[in-house]
Amino acid sequence: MTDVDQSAPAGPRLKAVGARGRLGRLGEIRHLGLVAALVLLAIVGLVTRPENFATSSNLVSILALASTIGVITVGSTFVIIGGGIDLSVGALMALASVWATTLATQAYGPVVMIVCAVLVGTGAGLLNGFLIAYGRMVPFIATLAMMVAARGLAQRMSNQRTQLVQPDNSLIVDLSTTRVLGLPLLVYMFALVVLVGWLVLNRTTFGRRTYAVGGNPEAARLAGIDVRRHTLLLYALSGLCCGIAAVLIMARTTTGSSTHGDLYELDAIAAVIIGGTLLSGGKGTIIGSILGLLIFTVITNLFILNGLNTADQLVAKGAIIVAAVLLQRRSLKSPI
Amino acid sequence: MTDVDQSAPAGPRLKAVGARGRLGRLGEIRHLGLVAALVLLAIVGLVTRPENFATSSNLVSILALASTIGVITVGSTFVIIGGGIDLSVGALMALASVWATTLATQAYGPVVMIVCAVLVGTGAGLLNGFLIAYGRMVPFIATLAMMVAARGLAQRMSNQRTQLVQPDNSLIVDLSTTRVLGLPLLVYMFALVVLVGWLVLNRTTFGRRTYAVGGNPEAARLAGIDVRRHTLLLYALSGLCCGIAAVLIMARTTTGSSTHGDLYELDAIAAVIIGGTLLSGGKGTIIGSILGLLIFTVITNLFILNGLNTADQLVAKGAIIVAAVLLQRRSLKSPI
Amino acid sequence: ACTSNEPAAVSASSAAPQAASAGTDNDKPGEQVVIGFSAPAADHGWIAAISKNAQEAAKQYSDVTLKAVEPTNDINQQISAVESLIQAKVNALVILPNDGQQLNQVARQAMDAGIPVINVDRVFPDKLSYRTWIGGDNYGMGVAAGHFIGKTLKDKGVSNPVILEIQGIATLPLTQERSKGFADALQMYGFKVTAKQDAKFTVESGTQVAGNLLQAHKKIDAIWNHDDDQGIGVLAAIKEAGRDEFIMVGGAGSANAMRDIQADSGVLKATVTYPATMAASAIKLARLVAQGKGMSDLMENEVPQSITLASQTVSKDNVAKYLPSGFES
Amino acid sequence: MRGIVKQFPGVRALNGVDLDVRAGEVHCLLGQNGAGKSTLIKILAGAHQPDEGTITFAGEEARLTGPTAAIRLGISTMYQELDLVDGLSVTENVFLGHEPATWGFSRRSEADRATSELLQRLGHGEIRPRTEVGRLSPAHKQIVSMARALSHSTRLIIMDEPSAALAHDEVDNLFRVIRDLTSQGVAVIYISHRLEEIREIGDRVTVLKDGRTVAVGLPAKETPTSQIVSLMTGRNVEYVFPPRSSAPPGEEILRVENLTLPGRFENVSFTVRAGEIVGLAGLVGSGRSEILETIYGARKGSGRVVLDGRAVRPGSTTRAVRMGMGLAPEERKAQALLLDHSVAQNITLASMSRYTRPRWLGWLDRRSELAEAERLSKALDIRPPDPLRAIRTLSGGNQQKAVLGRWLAEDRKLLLLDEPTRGVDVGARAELYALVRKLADDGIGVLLVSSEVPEVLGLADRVLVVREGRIVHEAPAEDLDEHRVLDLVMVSTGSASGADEANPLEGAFHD
Ligand SMILES: Nc1ncnc2c1ncn2[C@@H]1O[C@H](COP(=O)(O)OP(=O)(O)OP(=O)(O)O)[C@@H](O)[C@H]1O
Ligand SMILES: Nc1ncnc2c1ncn2[C@@H]1O[C@H](COP(=O)(O)OP(=O)(O)OP(=O)(O)O)[C@@H](O)[C@H]1O
Ligand SMILES: [Mg+2]
Ligand SMILES: [Mg+2]
Repeated sequence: MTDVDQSAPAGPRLKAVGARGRLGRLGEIRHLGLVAALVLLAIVGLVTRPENFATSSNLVSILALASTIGVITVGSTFVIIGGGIDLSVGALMALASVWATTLATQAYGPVVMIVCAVLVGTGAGLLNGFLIAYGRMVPFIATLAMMVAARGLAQRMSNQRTQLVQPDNSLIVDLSTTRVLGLPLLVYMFALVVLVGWLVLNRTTFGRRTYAVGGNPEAARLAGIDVRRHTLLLYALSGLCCGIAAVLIMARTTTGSSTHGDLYELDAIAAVIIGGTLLSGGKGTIIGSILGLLIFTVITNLFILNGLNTADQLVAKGAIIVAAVLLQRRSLKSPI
Repeated sequence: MTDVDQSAPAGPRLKAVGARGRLGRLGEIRHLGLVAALVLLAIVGLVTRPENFATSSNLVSILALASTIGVITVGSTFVIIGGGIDLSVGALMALASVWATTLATQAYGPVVMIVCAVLVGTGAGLLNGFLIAYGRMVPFIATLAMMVAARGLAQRMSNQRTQLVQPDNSLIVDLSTTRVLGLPLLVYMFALVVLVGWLVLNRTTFGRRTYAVGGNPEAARLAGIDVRRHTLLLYALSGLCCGIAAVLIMARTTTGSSTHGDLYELDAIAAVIIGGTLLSGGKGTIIGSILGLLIFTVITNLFILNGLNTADQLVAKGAIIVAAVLLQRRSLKSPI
Repeated sequence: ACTSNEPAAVSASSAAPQAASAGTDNDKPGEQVVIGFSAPAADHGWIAAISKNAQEAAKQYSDVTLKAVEPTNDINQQISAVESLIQAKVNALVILPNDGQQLNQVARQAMDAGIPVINVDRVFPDKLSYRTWIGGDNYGMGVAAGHFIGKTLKDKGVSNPVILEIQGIATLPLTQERSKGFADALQMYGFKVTAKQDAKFTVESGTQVAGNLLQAHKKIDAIWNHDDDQGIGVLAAIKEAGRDEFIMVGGAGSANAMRDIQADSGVLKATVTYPATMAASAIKLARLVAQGKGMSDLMENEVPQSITLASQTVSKDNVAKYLPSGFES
Repeated sequence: MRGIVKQFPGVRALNGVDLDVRAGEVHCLLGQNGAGKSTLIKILAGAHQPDEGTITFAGEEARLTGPTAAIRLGISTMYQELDLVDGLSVTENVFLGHEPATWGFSRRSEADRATSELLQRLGHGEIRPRTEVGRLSPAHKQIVSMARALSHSTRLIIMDEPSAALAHDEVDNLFRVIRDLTSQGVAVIYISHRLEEIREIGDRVTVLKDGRTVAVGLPAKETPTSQIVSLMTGRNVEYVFPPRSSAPPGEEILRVENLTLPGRFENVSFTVRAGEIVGLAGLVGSGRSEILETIYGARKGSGRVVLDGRAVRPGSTTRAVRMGMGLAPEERKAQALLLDHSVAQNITLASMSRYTRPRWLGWLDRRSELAEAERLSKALDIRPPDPLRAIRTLSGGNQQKAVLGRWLAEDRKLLLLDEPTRGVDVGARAELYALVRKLADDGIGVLLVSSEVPEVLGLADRVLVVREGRIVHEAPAEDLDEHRVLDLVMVSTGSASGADEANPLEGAFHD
């Protein structure tokens, strides 16, 4: 990426860190712009649809919509910080959902279905990682190939049909319909994945190494980090997230289908990047990615509430993205 | 990108280069793998469909298929070598095709239509470049926003309809139906764009500076290159290519439509990357991109000739991409 | 655009709601109703016509407020969209789902919440999920195309014909039904489909797929293309290749295709309809259901549970009659 | 330049600096690491904008709004951090930004010819103009960088530590070129931490300390070293090597047998004992760095490496680190640093699993990690003393200290140091020497590569001379002097090389 923009803002942020003496702060300050953008969108929501936007059911609806892709975004954040990219996420989710909803799998009950989805995702992720780390393929191409192949496989397995979750296995559907304290279970699952992802990235050696591997792979290698194994694990982790996302989408749609997760890869990457992670790796945060995702989700929600037609929506969406990013830039430049 | 693969093989290759003392060779050697992959695909074609594959009409058909996206690929190669990425290419092509086929534009005749398409593409590209170079937006996000907005605008302009090229302006359609020496005119246009692109990239200061801007923007700045202006121009160039591609797609489909060029961005980027250009910029060739694109086109052609169904096509495509890349790797590692 | 007028021109396919506009009591303003509407993204002529027809139908009635939500091709988003309509407590819902199975649950939620759902085209598997279904006859469409091609080729005395099929989106159940109907009808003439490919409903991929298919088959007898929108691209590829030894049948019934058929200048000899007017009918049905009215042409007190529109074969002979109801692609 | 002030967030890098340079002189800029030398010359090169102060060039006030403005005035610069584009050829790098061109088309053969001439003038005709720069060694890159500075028609050339990557003979070449330039009236600003170079080439000296000028225009030849050093550091530093330990070296800690990396080096065999510092002397490109990297597992060669009695698996740095090795690589920016990360994280990069509890979970105890990093950065006197600062903002020498610190965080058996004092100032250097010696005395084996012969001779116990990938001589450091080493190192680069090359496997180990 053209780095025109990267070096300049490093200064102000650093100062704040030095002054406060906490490295952790770095992240929060960077997110000010994103939070501001979200707040602005919320204001738009409140003004245009006062009676709908701030209702609890609408907020639940936003969170539920965000949860599937949110789980995937957590995995993508790891991969991108680690200097890679994963285009296969949507397709892996589709494949996992189809595999878990074949009649053969469904015969074993909901727990096996969940295990199956997670295993399929992780396995495919491992294959991605293997091709990239040991087969030395460029991540873009390896995961593109996986994306194509996984969709094909999902179509074959499902015979191009949508597979319903059988009534016996409605436990899975309950994830989306059962509510605890007003929130569907799947929102809790999403929150759990975010929390675990944050802890791993910020509090463990694995997370620390992820930054090193993405920031300067040669330095990481010379510091004794097994860069290949780490890369392998990153893609496996992303695959794992796709497996979990497959469970959520099965819960939400009551189906497994080869069409699930279409273009999720773009959405996930966009959320990660708008959240401040560098496409070239070595920098980024989970919180940023989730905020980025929420911005996209709230935009969609606003459109739904306001009933814009598609064409206008798209134009508006483009403009809002630009505005949000410029807003974020601004907040970065200001000395805080 | 994880650079696991970049540094290690440098050693042995160096010697070979040193021995021959020609940098130019390097490029050719790098493409051996791609050419081998193409040859292999051709052999598969000859074996499975001896009566169809090697016919001149099939070759023409492959070239015609490749030409639209090929023109875009040339632009994308510049952008990616320059350290950026352009996700808006497909949408810009759609927008240009729609703008050029509105009844208002069509009233002025085919030449104005062509000029219009080219101007719309270049203008939108300039806007991309402006947001990235001067608004300091990350290219991924800026062009994503443009992609969304341009599609929306195209839908508005066309009122979500497919716009036919009027009979008066059939000159445009002639580009696809008129043949010179057995090849449709649009194939010549494609070849011309590739040739000009190659010359600019390899023989002009603009082209060589593109490598500097992508490879080490700070060094480029210190050498007195106006990195921002250069970045701006790169996206304008990509937009220009989209405008030309719009003319070709109007010729081929006799229509302008907001659905044209769906997912072209992925195809173009994939072709560029498989052709050996680094996603992180600073390295790459036009020839590689075109070879990469031809591989994709021939794969599709083979599938349809052999009547594979979609699901199998996808699985096979994934496998072939992996095989092609591993083959290319192999040829890189061999000392030659 | 040309769909909501001239009821007389339209045959049985949309007779029921059209008849209503002939001046029965049903058109008189009743209680105010809010109708929610959700459909896939309008990136394609037929779907675009669906949205537009729905809007225009709603505009005819002073007692109807149409609340259309963001059309999307992502199932997850469509679920959210419908959820938001349920929250908004609309009086009736008109849903054309991206996939009936995947949207079933949320439609069921609506019904459970007391909101009648009018299911358009792609059917929900669970009958408790909708009050009334109205849609085209995909199988019948395939059958119609199969009969036209089978009969024409039989008349010509062709044996072992090369028959190609260009589908829309392969993963949609409606595509699979169309193909089945087509194959079953050809069977009656002892023919079968030589090769089929899918073209995603877009002009451009129509060109790509047709371009390659024409290379794969040096002599073709007939092509059935499922969708007239992508058909523009298919025809362009045929023209580019300079081929004309075969006949082609379209699908869905765009005005453009019908004009071609009328002119009889190319390979396109017929198209089998799949009326986009169904959306307008669905809005009318939703209004009736919400207001508790029946369909005055029928003896029943209520709107029927399911309405299947017939697919007609439009050829040179009858094209004049259908042209006004064709949608502009 | 008068009263230059430059404020970076958090630091005032320059706080009223004066500098005046006359035509035809070599003006040396001295100062400790982080004194602000690079910042000052970047302002002069137009790469940074000063916050205050004026610049007068050739009698007129100059406004250097960007690099282009400076270049146009006739100021060309060799930056401290290599500023080349790896993907472009040597020629393209040399003429980047001012390519000879007609209608936008580069005149490539003309540029190649000019580049060849420049390289020849720098004594490196063997670098081919069309080679990709990414494939050159650091030393060669430095030469290309120099050729680029010379490619402009200039009145002032700024060289920021040009000799850091160069060995002795290259430095001589460099000086020849500098004299050549000054005789034509070109002024040169020369930055180096090697005081003996200043003496040899410099005319006048300006000393910076903590962003202020503390001495202007001292005569380079006459001012006593001790005065310069105390100006720079504010105290008196003994520029001496620590005494060698009197105790006999301990057990053998490293044994290398017939190590070979085809095309790079062949049949390298030697041993290192605990408590011993072994130096590798040789010319640039003789393969010293690669020997180190191969021992460390960063490159995969053939032959045997035994560490403390256990064979080392080739090609795995992870194993090497786990077995107790540590490597401070040659190119700190490319090979060692995570530029955007804090000093602390850079220091603990290789040892972070020490601060985990429980270990299998990899849960970091950040408090103890930070405490350790603080301790080390204090011990190494890394400035500014803030372990949470991004390492990108530290001066080159301080970055180098952090790289060494990485291997001090954990007990090592063997340290491989590749040019450990590159870019480190005099004061810090003495401290580093003492540190390395102390580590050895504590029983660590040290393998040292340095292009500064006095450093190898002064610090090492035993010296191995490497020439064209083979060890040609081995002796205790006391038995060698600088001339002897230079002779050994250079024999083959002269006319004698033909014989050597014809029989590559002959001639190791005798003299
Ligand atoms: N971009 C930057 N942001 C913040 N601080 C900086 C930046 N660049 C340099 N500094 C600080 O400015 C001071 C002067 O640095 P400079 O690189 O000029 O030192 P130097 O004299 O060249 O040292 P060395 O001999 O180690 O190269 C240092 O404290 C450094 O940390
Ligand atoms: N990554 C690389 N790719 C290609 N050639 C290399 C690479 N690294 C080193 N070389 C070449 O290998 C030879 C040995 O280099 P090496 O760096 O080991 O020598 P050295 O004695 O350590 O010299 P220096 O003082 O430059 O570090 C040189 O000719 C150099 O150009
Ligand atoms: Mg410096
Ligand atoms: Mg070295």
